[in-house]
Amino acid sequence: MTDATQGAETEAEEGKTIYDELPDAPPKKKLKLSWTGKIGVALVAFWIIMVIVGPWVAPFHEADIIADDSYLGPGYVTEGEGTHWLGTDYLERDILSRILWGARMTVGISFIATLLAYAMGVTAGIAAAVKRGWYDMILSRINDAILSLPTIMLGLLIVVAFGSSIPILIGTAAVIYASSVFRIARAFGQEIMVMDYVEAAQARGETIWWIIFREVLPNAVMPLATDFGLRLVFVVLFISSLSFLGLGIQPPAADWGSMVRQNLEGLQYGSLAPVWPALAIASFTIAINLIVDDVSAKSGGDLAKKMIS
Amino acid sequence: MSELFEIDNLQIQARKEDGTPIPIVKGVSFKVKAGQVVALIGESGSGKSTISLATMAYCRPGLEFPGGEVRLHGKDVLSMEPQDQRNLRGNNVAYLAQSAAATFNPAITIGEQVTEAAVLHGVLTQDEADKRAVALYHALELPEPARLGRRYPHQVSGGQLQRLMAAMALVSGPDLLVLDEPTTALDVTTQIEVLKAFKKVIREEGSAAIYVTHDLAVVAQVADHIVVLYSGEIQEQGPVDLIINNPTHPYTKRLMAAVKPTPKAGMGEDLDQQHSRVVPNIEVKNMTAGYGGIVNGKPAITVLRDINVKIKNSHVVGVIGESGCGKSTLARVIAGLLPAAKGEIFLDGKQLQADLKNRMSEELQKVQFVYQMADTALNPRQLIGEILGRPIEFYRGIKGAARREEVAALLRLVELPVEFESRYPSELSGGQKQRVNLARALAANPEVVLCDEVTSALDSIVSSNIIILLKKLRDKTGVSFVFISHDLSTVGSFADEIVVLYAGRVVEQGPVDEVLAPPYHPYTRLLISSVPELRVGWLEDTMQKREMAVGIARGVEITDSGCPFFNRCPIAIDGTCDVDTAPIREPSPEHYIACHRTIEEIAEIEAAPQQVLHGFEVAAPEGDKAAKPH
Amino acid sequence: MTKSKDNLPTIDNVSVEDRVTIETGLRRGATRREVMSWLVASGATIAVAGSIVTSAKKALAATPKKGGKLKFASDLHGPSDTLDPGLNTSTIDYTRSRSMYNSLCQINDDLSTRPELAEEYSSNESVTEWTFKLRKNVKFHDGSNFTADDVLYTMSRHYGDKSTSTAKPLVADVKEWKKVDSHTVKAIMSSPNADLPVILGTPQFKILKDGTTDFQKSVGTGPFVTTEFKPGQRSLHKRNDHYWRDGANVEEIEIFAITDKVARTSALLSGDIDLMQALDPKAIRQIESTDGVGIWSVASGAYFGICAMTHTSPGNNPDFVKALQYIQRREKIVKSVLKGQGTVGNDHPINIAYGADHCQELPQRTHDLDKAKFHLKKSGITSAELNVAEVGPGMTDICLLAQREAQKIGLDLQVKKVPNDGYWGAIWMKTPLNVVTWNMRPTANVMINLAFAPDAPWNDTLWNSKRLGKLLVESRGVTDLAKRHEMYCEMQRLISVGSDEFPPSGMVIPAHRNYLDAKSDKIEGIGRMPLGSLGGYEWPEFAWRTDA
Amino acid sequence: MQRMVIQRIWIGLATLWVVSVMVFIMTAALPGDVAAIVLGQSATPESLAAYRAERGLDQPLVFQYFGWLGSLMTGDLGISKAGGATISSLIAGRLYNTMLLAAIVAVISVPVSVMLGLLAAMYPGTWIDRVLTFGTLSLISVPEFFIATFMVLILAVKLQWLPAIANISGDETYLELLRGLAMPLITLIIVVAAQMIRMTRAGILNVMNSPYIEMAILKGVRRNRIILRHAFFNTIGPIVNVIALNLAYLVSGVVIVETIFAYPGLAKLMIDGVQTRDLPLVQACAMIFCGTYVVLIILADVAAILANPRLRNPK
Repeated sequence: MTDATQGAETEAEEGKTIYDELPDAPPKKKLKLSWTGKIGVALVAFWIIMVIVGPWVAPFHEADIIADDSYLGPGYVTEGEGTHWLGTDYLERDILSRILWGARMTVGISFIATLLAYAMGVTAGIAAAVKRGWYDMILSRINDAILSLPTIMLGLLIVVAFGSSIPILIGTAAVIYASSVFRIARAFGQEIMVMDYVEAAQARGETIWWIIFREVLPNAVMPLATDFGLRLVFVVLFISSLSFLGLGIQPPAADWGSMVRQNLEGLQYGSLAPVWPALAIASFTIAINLIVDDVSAKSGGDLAKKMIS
Repeated sequence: MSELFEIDNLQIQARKEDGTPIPIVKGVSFKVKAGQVVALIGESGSGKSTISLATMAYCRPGLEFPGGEVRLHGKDVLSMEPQDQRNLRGNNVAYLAQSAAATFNPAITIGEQVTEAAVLHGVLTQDEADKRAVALYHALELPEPARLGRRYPHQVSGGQLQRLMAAMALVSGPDLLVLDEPTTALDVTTQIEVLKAFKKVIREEGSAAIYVTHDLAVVAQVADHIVVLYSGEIQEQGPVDLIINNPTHPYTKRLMAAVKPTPKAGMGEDLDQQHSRVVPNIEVKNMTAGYGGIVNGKPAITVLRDINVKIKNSHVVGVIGESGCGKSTLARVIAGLLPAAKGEIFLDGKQLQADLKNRMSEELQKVQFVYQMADTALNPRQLIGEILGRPIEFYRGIKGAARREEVAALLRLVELPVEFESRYPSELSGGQKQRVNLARALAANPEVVLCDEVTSALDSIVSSNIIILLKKLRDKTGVSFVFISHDLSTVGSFADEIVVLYAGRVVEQGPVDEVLAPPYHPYTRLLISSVPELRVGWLEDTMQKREMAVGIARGVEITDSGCPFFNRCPIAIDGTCDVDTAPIREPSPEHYIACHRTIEEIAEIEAAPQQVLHGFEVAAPEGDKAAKPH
Repeated sequence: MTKSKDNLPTIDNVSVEDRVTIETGLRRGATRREVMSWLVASGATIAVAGSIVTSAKKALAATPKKGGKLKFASDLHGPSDTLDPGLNTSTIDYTRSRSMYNSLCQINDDLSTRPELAEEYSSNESVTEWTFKLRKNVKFHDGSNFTADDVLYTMSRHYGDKSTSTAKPLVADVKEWKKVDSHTVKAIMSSPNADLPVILGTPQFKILKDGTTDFQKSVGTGPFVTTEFKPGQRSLHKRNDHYWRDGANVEEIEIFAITDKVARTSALLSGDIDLMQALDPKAIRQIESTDGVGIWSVASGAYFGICAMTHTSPGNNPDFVKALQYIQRREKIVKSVLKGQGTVGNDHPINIAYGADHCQELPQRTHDLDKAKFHLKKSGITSAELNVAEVGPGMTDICLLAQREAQKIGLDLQVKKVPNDGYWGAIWMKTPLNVVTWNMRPTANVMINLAFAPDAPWNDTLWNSKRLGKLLVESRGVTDLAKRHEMYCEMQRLISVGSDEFPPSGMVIPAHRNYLDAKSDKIEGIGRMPLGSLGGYEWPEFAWRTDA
Repeated sequence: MQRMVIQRIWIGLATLWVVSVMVFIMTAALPGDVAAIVLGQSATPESLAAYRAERGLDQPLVFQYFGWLGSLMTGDLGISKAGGATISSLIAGRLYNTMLLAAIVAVISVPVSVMLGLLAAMYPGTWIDRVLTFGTLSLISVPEFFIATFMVLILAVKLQWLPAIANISGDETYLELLRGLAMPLITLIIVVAAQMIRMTRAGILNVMNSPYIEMAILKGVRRNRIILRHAFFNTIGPIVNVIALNLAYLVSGVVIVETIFAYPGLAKLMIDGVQTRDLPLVQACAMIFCGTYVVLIILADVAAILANPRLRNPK
C-alpha cells in the first residue's frame, strides 16, 4: 500500500467524523401560491362543494316552472314561491337554482370526462413512447386523424350516432381529448425513456407495465397535472359548444353551457339570464387557469425577474 | 499591488417555507489583487460557486444577500443601482461557467455570443470585437480561428467550447475573471490543454481571476492565493505554495489526501487469491460493436473493434481511455444494453446472448451495470427503499420484512444510515446517491459489476471515499468489477488489470503494475503524464515532455486502417503506423502492447526522452499575440 | 328606441272565421260601423272591435308599390335544398318554388280556392271527375308556351315506383289525368273528392315544364326568375317581366337561411333582412318593443302532438293515454311556451282554424290531476320514456312541463332529447312515445286523412279505426253542411275520446300554434293563408316595399 | 431535411386515409340515411325506395366507399347525395370564404399575439403581465357563441354600425366585405389570439430556466435582448406548433362563428353534410380539413428545424 492511498483512507475515516459530505444545493422551497393562485383555489373549492351540495342549497328544483314570468330581473319575488335572486330564465325557472344544480353537470361531467381522457391518453401515449415501432406508428396515426378533425364535428358524429345521454357525452369528450393528452404524454414519455433508471429497469427485465406505471408515469405526473387543468377547461367549453348544436346535456338538467345558449334571446332586451351562467363558466375556468399559471412557469418567472432592462 | 477586488464579511442565505433564513455563506472575506489568481476550493455545497456569482452582485433565485460587501475598485457592487450592476457584468467582471455545453446558447453563432458583452457595453465596435475574438481564438489555440465565429456551439468539441468560454469572458478585457470549475468535466488530456490556455491568456491579459474548483492539483497549477471553504465558511487561506507545501488545517489536509497520486507501478494492492476460479467470470472474444444498422458484422458507426477482454473473478479490470474511445460502449455491450455486431461474450464459460432481451433472468442478475450519473440512474419518484428493494424482490423473490432487512443490510454495506430507505434521491448528496447507485447493483447478488465512470462526476474527496468503499466491497463480496474511467490514477489505485482503449481498440492491456511501468505504449505514456501533480510548476514541466507536443494538440481520429494513435504518437513510423494494423507485443505474460515499435525500440526511446521522431515541434500558436486589453 | 303597443287584439289574433267575415265584409265595402256591429253582436267590446277593424282596414287599404329588393331569411337550409317541388319539404324550398312556379289552383286566406294557371275548373255531380281549363298565352321563363302536356308531365311525377314525390298519397285517388285538348285536362277520380282543387293548391303540385329533369336551374311560369341558386347558401330571384299577370312587386328577392334563431332575429332588428321565418316565441317581446319591425302571427290548425303508439305499451292502454292528456297544462303552454301565439288543443287536429269542420260541441279537456291520477292508477303504469326532438319551436318545453306534472301524479316520464336530424326516420312512429308536429292542411279531411286514416302512411300512432276510415271517405261526397259537420264531429270525438267499442287515437294534442314570423314594417302585402309560414308561402308574388 | 419532409408527407397521406375510413364508418353509423333525412316527415316506403334508387344509395356501403375513393383519385369529388349538385360546386365558394377568413385572422392575430406574449414574458408579475394574463384568461374562458352574440347585439342591433350577418356572396364591394367580415374576424381573433399569447408567454418563461439565459444575464445583456435574441429563438419551435394548431382550428373549427354570422364557410357545410348524411360531402370536407392540418403541422416542423441550428446544420 502506498502512502497516498493509505493517507487518503485514514484521513477519510477521521474526515467523515468531522466533515460530512455536504448537501449539493440549498433545500428546494416548495412552491407557494401567489394571491391569484389562492383565489383560484378558493373558487374551484367553492364549485366543487356546489357539485356536492348544490341541489340542497338551491331555493328551487332546477326544473320548476313556477315564476310569474320569463326573463324576470334579479331579486323578483314570485308570490307564494320565493325570491329569484338572479331572476328567471326563458321558461320561468329560477336561474340561481339552475346554476347551482348545473354545477353538478358542468363541473362534474367535465371532470370525469377529463379524468377518463387522461386514463386513456396517458396510458396509450406512454405505452407508445415505451414500445415504439408499429404500435407507436398506428396509435399516432389514429391520433392524428382524431386531432385533424374539428372537435365539434367529432362530437356531432358520436352524439348523433349514440344519442346525447350523459355517459355518451362523457365518453365523447374523453375520446376527443384523450388524443391531445396522448400527444403530450408521448412527448414526456420519450423524454423520460432516455433516463438511465428506465434503462436500468429494462436491463433488469421488468415488464412493460412496470416500466410504464412505476418508472415513467410517476415522473410525468407534475407536467401532466398542469395540463390537466387546461384540458378540463377545454372540456367545459367543448360541452357548452355542443349545446350550441343542441347536443349538449339535455333538458331539464341544467348545464351552464346550454343555459347560456337557451337564454341568449334574453340578451336582446337586456335580461341578465344568459350572463349569470356565462359568469359561472368563466369563474370556474379562470380559477383553474390561475392555479395552473401559478404552478407552471414559476421558476422561469423568477429568473426572468432577475433581468435588468 | 492595489486591492482590485474585495469581499468583506459576505453573507448569503436561502429561506425555508416559513421564511426562517438558512445561511449558505456565513461571513466570508478575502481580497484579490490586480493580476492575481485566487482559488476558492472546497467540495460541492461549500458555497464556492455562490460566492463566485456574488462578485457580480448576482445570486440564484431563492437566495439573497442579507449583509456584507463586495467591493470592486473599492465600490460596493451589492448596493449599486441595477443599471450599474448590469454594466459591471461581462464588462468589469466576467464569468466562466462549469459546463460550456449548457451555457452556450444553441441558437446563436459562437461569434455573436463571444463578442456580445463587449459590443453591448460599448467597449468595442462589432468589428473590433470580432478582430479581438479571432485574436483570442489564436491565443487559446483554437482551430481555424477565422471561421470559428460563424459556427454554432454544437459544431465544436467540449474542450474547444470550454476555451471559447474563456474568449467570451475575456473579449471585453475584464478587470476580474471568475472561473467556476472550468475543467472538472473534462478528460485529463483536454484538461491540460484548457488549463494551459487559461493560464496563458490570464497572464497575457493581466487580469485578476477567481478560480473555483475542488481539485487542489489543478489549483496548484494556476493559482497565486488559495481560499479553502467548507459549508460557507473559510477554513484557511494563504499563498499557494504555503498551503500546498505545508497545510495546517485538517480540512485542507483532507483535500490534499484526496488528490489523485501520479499513476505508477505498485500503487494498487496485491489481491488475495480467495474465491478465484479457472474459468473467468466474463470473457469477451474478438468483439466488434457500434451503432446503426449492422451489415455483415460491421455496424454503420463502429465504436469497438476486435476487443478481447478477460475478467477473472473477484478481479477488478480497469478500462481507461479518453471520452469517445468506446469504454462505456464496452460495458454496455457486456451488459447486453448494446448488442454486439460480432464476437462472443461468455459468462462463467457459458455464452451469453448479445441482446439482453434474450438473456435469462439469472444471467441478467449476475451482470449488473452502474451508471455514471446517479441523478439520472435513480428514479427521483421512488424511495431509496424501493430502488434497492425492487431488484432484491425481482431477482431473489425476497418480500416484505425480509426485503426491508436486506435493504437495511445493503445500506450498511455502502456505509449509509438505514433511515435513508425512506428518503427520495433528491434528498441525498451526490456521494450518497452514488453509493445507493452501487448498492442497487449489489442488491442483485451479482458476479460482475460494471462501473461506468462512477467517480468522474464527483468531487475529489467524495470520489476517493467511493473508491475506498469499492475496495471494501470487492473484498467483502468477492464480486468482480469492470471499472471504467478516464482517470488513470484512480484506476491504478483500484484495478488489478488495466485495459487501455484508444479509438475503439485495445492498445495496451495487462496487470496494473506492468501497465503502469515501462515499457509504456505511447498512449499510456501520454495519459500518465497528463495526470496533474500536486506541485507548483508541474504544468510547465509536463508541457515540455515530448509526448505532449503532438499528443495534446490533436484530437482523436477514428481510422479504419493502421494504428489509430498515429496522428498523436511522437514515435510513430510514417508509412507503417498509418497503414498497417499494429502487431501485438507481449513484453511479459498477460501484458500486451499493440505497437509497430518493438519493446526494445520503445525502451530505448523512453531512455532518450527528448527527441521527437514524428510530427511537430511544440505547437506554437500562429497569429498575433498582441491582443492587448485596451 | 322602444315603444309600447296597446294590447288590444288586432286582426292578427281573431279566429280565422271572424277574420274572414271581417275582411270579406270590408272588401264588399261594408262600412266600418257595420262590421263593428257584427263584432259587438258576437260579444266583443267596442274598443276591441275598433282596434280589430282598424288593423283590418290597414291591411287592405294600401296599394302596392313596385320595385326594391327584399331579403328573406328562413330557418333551415343545406345541401338538400332543391327546386324540385316534388321534393320540397322545407319553408325555404316552398318559398323558392312559389316564386318561380304556379299551381293550377290557388288557395285563398279563407282556404277557398281560386284559379291560377287553370282559368276555371269544375267537377261533375258525383265529384268523380274534375275538368281544368288552362290559361292561354302563359309563357315559361324560357319563353315556351304553357300547355296541357306540362300539366300531365307534372302530375306524372307523383305516380309510379320511380316517383320520389312527397305528396303522392294526396292524389292517390286520381285514377287518370287526361289531356282533352292543348289547354284542357281532366282528372278521373277513383272515389269522389271535392277537395282536389285545394290539394292541387299545395306546394308539391307546382307546374313544371314538360320534361324537366335538371332542377339546378329549372324554369317555371312564376313571378320570379331564379338567377342564382346555391344550395345551403342563397338564391336570387329577379322579377319576371313577362309574367302572365300583374304580380311580383319587388325587383329582386334574396332567399337564404340563418339557422341560428338568435342571429336571425338580430339580423331583422339590425335591418339586414326584411322578412324572417320562424320567430322564437321568446323573442316576441323584443320585436314588439322595437320600432320598424313587427311580428307576423297567423292563427292556424298546425299542432304539437305527443304520440302514444297504439300497437304497444304504454300507448295501447287507453287509461295511460287519458292520464297523459289530463296532465297537460294547456293554458300554461300557450302562455309560457308559445307566449300567447297559439290556441289550446283538444287532443284532435281540427281546431277553429278549420272553420265549420271544427267541433265546438266537443268539451274542452282541462288540466285535472285527480282524473289523471285515477287513470294512471287504473293503467298501472308508473314510468315511460318519451323521445323528444325540437320538431317545432317549444316542443321540448311542452314535454318538460308534462314531465313535471307527471311527477305529481307519480308517473316517471323520462324525457329523452334526440337530435332533429334522423328523427323522422328513426324515432317517429318507431318508438312507443314520441312527438310530432303537423302543419295545417287545406281541409279537415286532408288533415285527418294524412295522419289518422287507418291506411295513412303517416298515421302517427298506427291507430286503426275502421269507423274513422269509413267516415273519412263518406264525408268527401257529402254536400249537406249539417250532415258533414256531424260526421267531422264524430271523427274528432273518435280521435280525442274514442268510443265505447274503439279506443282513442293515442294522440295528445295540447296546443295548436300560430305561424309566428316577423317582418320589417317596410314590407306589406304578406298574406294570411294559414297553411304555412308568412301566409302559406304565398308572399313572394304579393309582397311590396313601402319605401320602394 | 428533405427526407424528413417526404417522410412526413407519406405519414400525412396515411393520416388522410385513416380519416376517410373513420369518417365514413362514423357517418354510416348515424341513424337514418340521406333519403330518410331529405324526405323527412313526408317520407313513405315507396318514396324512400325511389329516392335511394335515384341516388345510388341502394348499393352496399363498401362499394360506395371504394367508388368514392376511386373517383377521388381521379380528382372527382362526386355528387351530393342530398341535393344532387356536384360537391365541387358546393365547396368552391365556401373554401374561398373559409380560407379568406382564416388568412385575415392569421395575418392579424399571429404577430400581435406573439408580440403581446413576449411583452408579458418580459415583465413577469408586472401590471402589463397581469392585465394580459387575466384578459386572455377571461376571453378563453367564455363560450365563443356568447362573445359573438354579445357583439352582434352591441355593434349591430344597438349601434347599427356593422351588419349582424356576413352571408357574403362575392358580389360585394371591398367596403361591404370588410364590414361584413368585421365581427367574425374580431370574434376569431379574440379566440385564437388569447391562446397564442398564453402559449408564447409560457414558452418563453420555460426557456428562461436554462443556464444560457443566466449566462446572458451575467454578461449584462439587456432584458429586451435576452428575451428577443436569447430566449425567443429557442422557443420558436413550440410557438410555431401552437400557431399551426390554431390555424388548423381556424379552417375547420369555426362552426359556431359561421353559424352565428350566417357565414358560408366549410365548417358549417360539413355539419350540414353530417346532418343530412351526405357522405361524399362530409368526406370532401374531412379531406380538406385533415389535409390542412397535415400541411400546417409539416410547415411547423420545418419552421422548427430552420429555427434550430442543431437540426438545420448538423456537425
